[in-house]
Amino acid sequence: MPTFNIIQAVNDALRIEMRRDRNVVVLGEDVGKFGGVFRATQGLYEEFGADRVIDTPLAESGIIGTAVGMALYGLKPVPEIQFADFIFPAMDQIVSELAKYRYRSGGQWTSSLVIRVPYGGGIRGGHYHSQSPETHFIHTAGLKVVVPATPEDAKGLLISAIRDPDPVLFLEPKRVYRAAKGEVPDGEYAIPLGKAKVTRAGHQVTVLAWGAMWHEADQAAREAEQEGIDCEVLDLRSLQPLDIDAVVASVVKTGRAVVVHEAPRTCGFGAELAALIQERCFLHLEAPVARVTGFDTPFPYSLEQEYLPRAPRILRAVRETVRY
Amino acid sequence: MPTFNIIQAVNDALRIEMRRDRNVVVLGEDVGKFGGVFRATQGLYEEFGADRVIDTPLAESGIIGTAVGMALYGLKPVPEIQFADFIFPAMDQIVSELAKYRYRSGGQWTSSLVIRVPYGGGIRGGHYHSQSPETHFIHTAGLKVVVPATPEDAKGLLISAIRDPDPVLFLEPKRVYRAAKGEVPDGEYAIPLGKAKVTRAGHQVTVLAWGAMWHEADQAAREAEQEGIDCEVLDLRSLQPLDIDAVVASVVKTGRAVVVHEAPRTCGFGAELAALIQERCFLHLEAPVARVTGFDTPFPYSLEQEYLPRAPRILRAVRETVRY
Amino acid sequence: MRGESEVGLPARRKGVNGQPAPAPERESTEAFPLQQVLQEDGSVEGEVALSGEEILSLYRWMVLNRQLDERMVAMQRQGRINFYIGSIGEEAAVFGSAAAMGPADWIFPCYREHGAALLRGMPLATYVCDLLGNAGDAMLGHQMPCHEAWRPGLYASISSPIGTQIPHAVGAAWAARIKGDEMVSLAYFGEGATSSNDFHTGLNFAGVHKVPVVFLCRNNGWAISVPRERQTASETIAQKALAYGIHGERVDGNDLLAVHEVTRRARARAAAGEGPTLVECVTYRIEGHSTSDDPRAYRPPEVVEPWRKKDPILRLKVFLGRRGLLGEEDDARILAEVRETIQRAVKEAEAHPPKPPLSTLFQEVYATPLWQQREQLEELERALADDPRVGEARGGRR
Amino acid sequence: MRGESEVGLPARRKGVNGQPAPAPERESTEAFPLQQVLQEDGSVEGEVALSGEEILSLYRWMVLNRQLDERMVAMQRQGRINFYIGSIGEEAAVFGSAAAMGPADWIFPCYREHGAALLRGMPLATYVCDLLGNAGDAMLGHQMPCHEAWRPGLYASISSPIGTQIPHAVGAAWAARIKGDEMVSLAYFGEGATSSNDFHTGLNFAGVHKVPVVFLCRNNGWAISVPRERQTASETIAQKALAYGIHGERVDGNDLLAVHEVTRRARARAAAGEGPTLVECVTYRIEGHSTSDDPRAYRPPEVVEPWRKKDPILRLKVFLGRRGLLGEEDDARILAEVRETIQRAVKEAEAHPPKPPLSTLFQEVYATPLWQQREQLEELERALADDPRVGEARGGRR
Ligand SMILES: Cc1ncc(C[n+]2csc(CCOP(=O)(O)OP(=O)(O)O)c2C)c(N)n1
Ligand SMILES: Cc1ncc(C[n+]2csc(CCOP(=O)(O)OP(=O)(O)O)c2C)c(N)n1
Ligand SMILES: [Mg+2]
Ligand SMILES: [Mg+2]
Repeated sequence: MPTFNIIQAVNDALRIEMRRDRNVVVLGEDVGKFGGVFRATQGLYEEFGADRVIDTPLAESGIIGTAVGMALYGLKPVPEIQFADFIFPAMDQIVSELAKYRYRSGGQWTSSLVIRVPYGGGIRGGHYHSQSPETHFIHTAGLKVVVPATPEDAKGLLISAIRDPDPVLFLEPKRVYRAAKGEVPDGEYAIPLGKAKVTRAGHQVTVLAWGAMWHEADQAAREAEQEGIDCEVLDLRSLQPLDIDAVVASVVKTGRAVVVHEAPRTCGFGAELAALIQERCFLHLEAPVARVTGFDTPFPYSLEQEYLPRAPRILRAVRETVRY
Repeated sequence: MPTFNIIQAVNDALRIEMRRDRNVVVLGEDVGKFGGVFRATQGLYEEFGADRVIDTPLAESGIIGTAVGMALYGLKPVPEIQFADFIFPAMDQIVSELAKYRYRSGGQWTSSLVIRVPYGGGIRGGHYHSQSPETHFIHTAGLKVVVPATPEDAKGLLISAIRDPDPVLFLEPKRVYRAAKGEVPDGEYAIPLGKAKVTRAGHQVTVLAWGAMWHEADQAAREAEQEGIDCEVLDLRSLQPLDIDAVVASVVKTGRAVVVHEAPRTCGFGAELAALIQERCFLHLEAPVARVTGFDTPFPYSLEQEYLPRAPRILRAVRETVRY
Repeated sequence: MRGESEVGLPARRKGVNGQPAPAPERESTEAFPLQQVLQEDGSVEGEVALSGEEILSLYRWMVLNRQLDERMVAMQRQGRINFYIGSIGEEAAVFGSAAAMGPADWIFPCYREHGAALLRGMPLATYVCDLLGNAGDAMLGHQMPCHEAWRPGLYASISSPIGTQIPHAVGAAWAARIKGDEMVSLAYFGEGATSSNDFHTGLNFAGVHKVPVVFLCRNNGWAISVPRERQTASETIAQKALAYGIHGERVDGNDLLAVHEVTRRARARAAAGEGPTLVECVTYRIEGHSTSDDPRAYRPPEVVEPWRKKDPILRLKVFLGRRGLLGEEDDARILAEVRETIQRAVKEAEAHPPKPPLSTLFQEVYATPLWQQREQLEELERALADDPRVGEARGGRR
Repeated sequence: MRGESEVGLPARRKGVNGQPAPAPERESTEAFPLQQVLQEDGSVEGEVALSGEEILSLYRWMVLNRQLDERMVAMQRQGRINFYIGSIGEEAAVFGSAAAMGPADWIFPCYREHGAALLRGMPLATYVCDLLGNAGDAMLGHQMPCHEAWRPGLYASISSPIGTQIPHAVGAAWAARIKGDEMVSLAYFGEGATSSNDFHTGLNFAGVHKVPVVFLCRNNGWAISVPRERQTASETIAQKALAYGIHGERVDGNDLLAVHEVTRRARARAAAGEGPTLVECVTYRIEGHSTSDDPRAYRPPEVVEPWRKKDPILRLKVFLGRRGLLGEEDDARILAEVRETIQRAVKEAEAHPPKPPLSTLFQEVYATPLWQQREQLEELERALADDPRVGEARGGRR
């Protein structure tokens, strides 16, 4: 098995799916000859040509709007939004059109595609190259939202997303695009959407995380172990559908939960997880569900390390939750 | 004191503020001669002229984008988005520009304005004339979100919003635009943003609601009383800033809470309220915080009465929470 | 600002000491004259491509559409449907263009082109079921009236947000070319939609990639209360094509034959790989925007009068009369037949139960419902079982 | 498709039996010729409005801007700043236009017009502090490098999303007119931005309401890796003005004098109530998009060569030499002086503490922090007190 970083894993998944299915096309800004500003589509233009690897004009609304039309006709577009921060010009096409097309036509028409979106902070990008907008899309019925944390998951989840009948937002953790390396199985394999992964078994407290922050949660759990605190860590991988059974099973066992995400706290997905956990595990809870998150401000530039909910802050919350 | 419905109260507030401050201008689709499709700006064009009551071309992004520029120059624009469902084309201008302008310039520039947005279901409008998008804006740091439930609050809160130094989304409950009538004080008065109103005192369970659903919560509380259940009802009025002290004080007293909103449940503001309550009232809670909300689907047409979290469903949740 | 002196191309060639750019208005009237075939008196200029039968059949469709709109507005007044939006006076723009497309071509409608859905075979009763949102509604009661979709007729789904269908039309035609199919898509929208983000990106993407699509703008003079001149300062809508390096055509939208010919030609160019065309159909919204609108609040009735004389159906009737293709009694028979057809369709539609089943609330959100939807359906069923009011409307709140 | 036969206006007047609309390309080259004053050999065609001193002073600014960009790129390579985006080769488009505006006019920049901020009095050291994001940063370390704002110079705040400043420029100028002030705003953007939603709505709103604004497009041929011809099919950017009923001008963007004259005229028209103008400055991005970009991945170095010869600074230097306004030694002195100025500014900027205080994280989100921000600051201060790693970057994750 080769060792890939996340970019290579994404690139491999795209190539495999494009070879398998002539209907899969890639479009976006700079995704063609250049191979994307993060090089995730590198080599695809050379192999599949300008018809299937399309450089578009500078308009996210046009990228998603035309992709919706392509999907209606039967293609499987995989548009790339260069940075999650630039997805907002396409918000109307995503929320009003992509998410509702099947529903509003009573199932006569479907528009299924996968929007690849590098997201998150930690690359010195300031607030327009660092945001984590998952809440907007999880709150929009009709969409699925997937976030891999490792190369192996990035490949297997992207393949599943491309084969899924529903529209999927595929959020790629650019902070660990190159830093996260790992062995990735050759050829095609699909990791089902909606299945969380218990990456560390424990009995004292459940730590829920995804994407780049899963690496921080894992780090915090290792440090907690030194202090004799035994964490169970879940990488949710898919936020919609959410693996509610895995979450409930773990919290029923530990009686405590800490949720971690980069997005601002207020109305972040951590709020939904806390609400679900207290609804379903109320009598098992020995402490409030704690949220370790980005702050309720735009994403900063100079102090981004202070802003990000990294291991030291997660560890604090773990301690407080266990001692509660 | 005259008896007004919410539309008349909004109209009165706009007229008062436009007379008081020459910098206040209104713009949007059909707001001029026509007075707005809901007639909320009726008569303003005649009194203040085409310079201050502006019919714009059909582009929400342009309405908000130009309003941001007007605000930078020192005007106080009060743009109207015809239906909340049509705010998404302006999402980039709201999230990337309006919300971040002060922050990103280190406070050198500010862009403060009030976006008036008729929202919510119950008028047979289907999913493009019924949505409640508050979550998107509460999650966006830099914005305030206000939702009146009565004519008196509509006038007093809109006046405060117009005088506020920060950008405000002012969500108007169109389901009760005309149905909710009440006495409204003459002349100017301001109701501070961020103060909830205890509309019914009780000790067994706290019901949190706002906008059109506050009327349903109030109705449910009356019915509960018949069954001997004593509800405390809070009209939050302002979702950002949230009157956290009022919420905590009430739940600490009752030990139980039911949150009501029209928006889909997942990542709705009810999730944030549930998360905050269990964080701050954990040892006082005798039952999980219940959520009575719209379903995780687009807003329907034919079955909208079934979709809306009206009194009968709220009453069920109240009973279950009290009996838990 | 619009003076002759300002054109001065020679001066301009001399560089910056020359005069400003020529006023676009002067450009456009020359470059985009209003194209007509059927004169307002019913006479014809230039040859006619359509056969007599074809024209007669389209005439019949236009009459049916007109009768349908009037009947549905009446039903709305009676409270039998909640909302209606018609195309009275714009029938030539709709049928002339839809009829000029090929059977494999896709149609991306706005909300005034139900005529095209019917022309493409949507049963009238099915259309009425959509208006009623009842158990027979192909949209499962998910959308408000006049937001029909009809896949068998390659007629896409209508959404309320203005302009959003434009990039979809581009994407579909682009996909067809990628797959090697000959398909040209037709996108309908009003002149108000030309202000939308999606008009801009749709036409720009189509221009760059020479996508085979026909953009058909019904310039009916109004966007609810906003008149055409406050929608854009360009003298014609057609000239907006220049911004995207595509073809532009301006045609009398109340002239069925001209609309058909211009659309046919645009389609042919698209199919031949010559790229998209923006067709401006100059017509008029004689009625209110919809049954929710009262135009008296913003426009004096007089301004509408001249347009009533330009009625596309009357004009076609005179033409058909002159050609001996339609006598008064034929016309009366057509009228009687279409009324009868509509009558039957309404009856058939109203025979369905008034509401779709509860489960439809959660259908077609995803290919298969997620646990949230399954739980919420059970929750709702329990609530409804305990308290029937869960499903009842209440007074004062509608 | 572009053949003579296709123009045939007479045929078109005959109606639909005529030929398609004239190819826009043929329109535009005639209507929008490239305007020049300073020829590439340094000679001049037509008169020059600016005085010798004014031109010399702008030359000095352009040299400073060029030196600054080169120095900052070097500092980025050294890891002293994280990112930089310069305007090498586009100095004439920036300074020629900014200098043509009045002192009360507002500037709405994209990210390559820092030259305009400096011209408007932003201290060079303050600019460098923004690049460093240190304690001296007027933006409080909130934004990444090259996103400066400078209110004293009526220079608005830069955001990364492309095109968003365009409607702001329209709104500000519109507000000024409402308040009765004479203010014309200048909006800068690249040709890639013409594809954005905000370009469309900004120009359309300005056209309808005749807002006094100058839209200045730096058409530098590239949007990162996407060449001009794949951005839009219109032959010129200037002709997009026709879609909005506004004036359009096309000028050699490497010709300081032509850019200045065309902008001055556009500003005068706007101030006179004649509405907005879209000015296309034809220039070229000879470097990479930014320090994060490597153009070799998508464009062969050769294509850049012809443009190096068109260098706006060289051209101006030859002109000034011919007019006897600048000798080699003067030029050498200017070069030495600006380098010295930059040196001093960098030194002054780097003297500030490398990070702004923790409290800046929560400043200027709202006029006064909400309880969430106050709580979160305390939370962070406690965390940092217990564990210094909370504020430290970690290897491998950057
Ligand atoms: C994005 C959006 N904003 C506002 C509306 C409200 N609205 C519905 S129709 C309409 C006018 C459309 O005018 P036009 O495009 O000319 O079409 P017409 O109704 O004249 O056929 C408006 C503003 C909407 N549906 N979508
Ligand atoms: C909405 C949005 N999408 C994508 C980007 C990424 N991006 C940054 S600059 C750029 C190219 C801009 O090209 P142009 O407008 O021609 O300006 P230039 O850099 O050539 O001066 C792109 C695509 C962005 N900043 N904003
Ligand atoms: Mg119209
Ligand atoms: Mg460029």
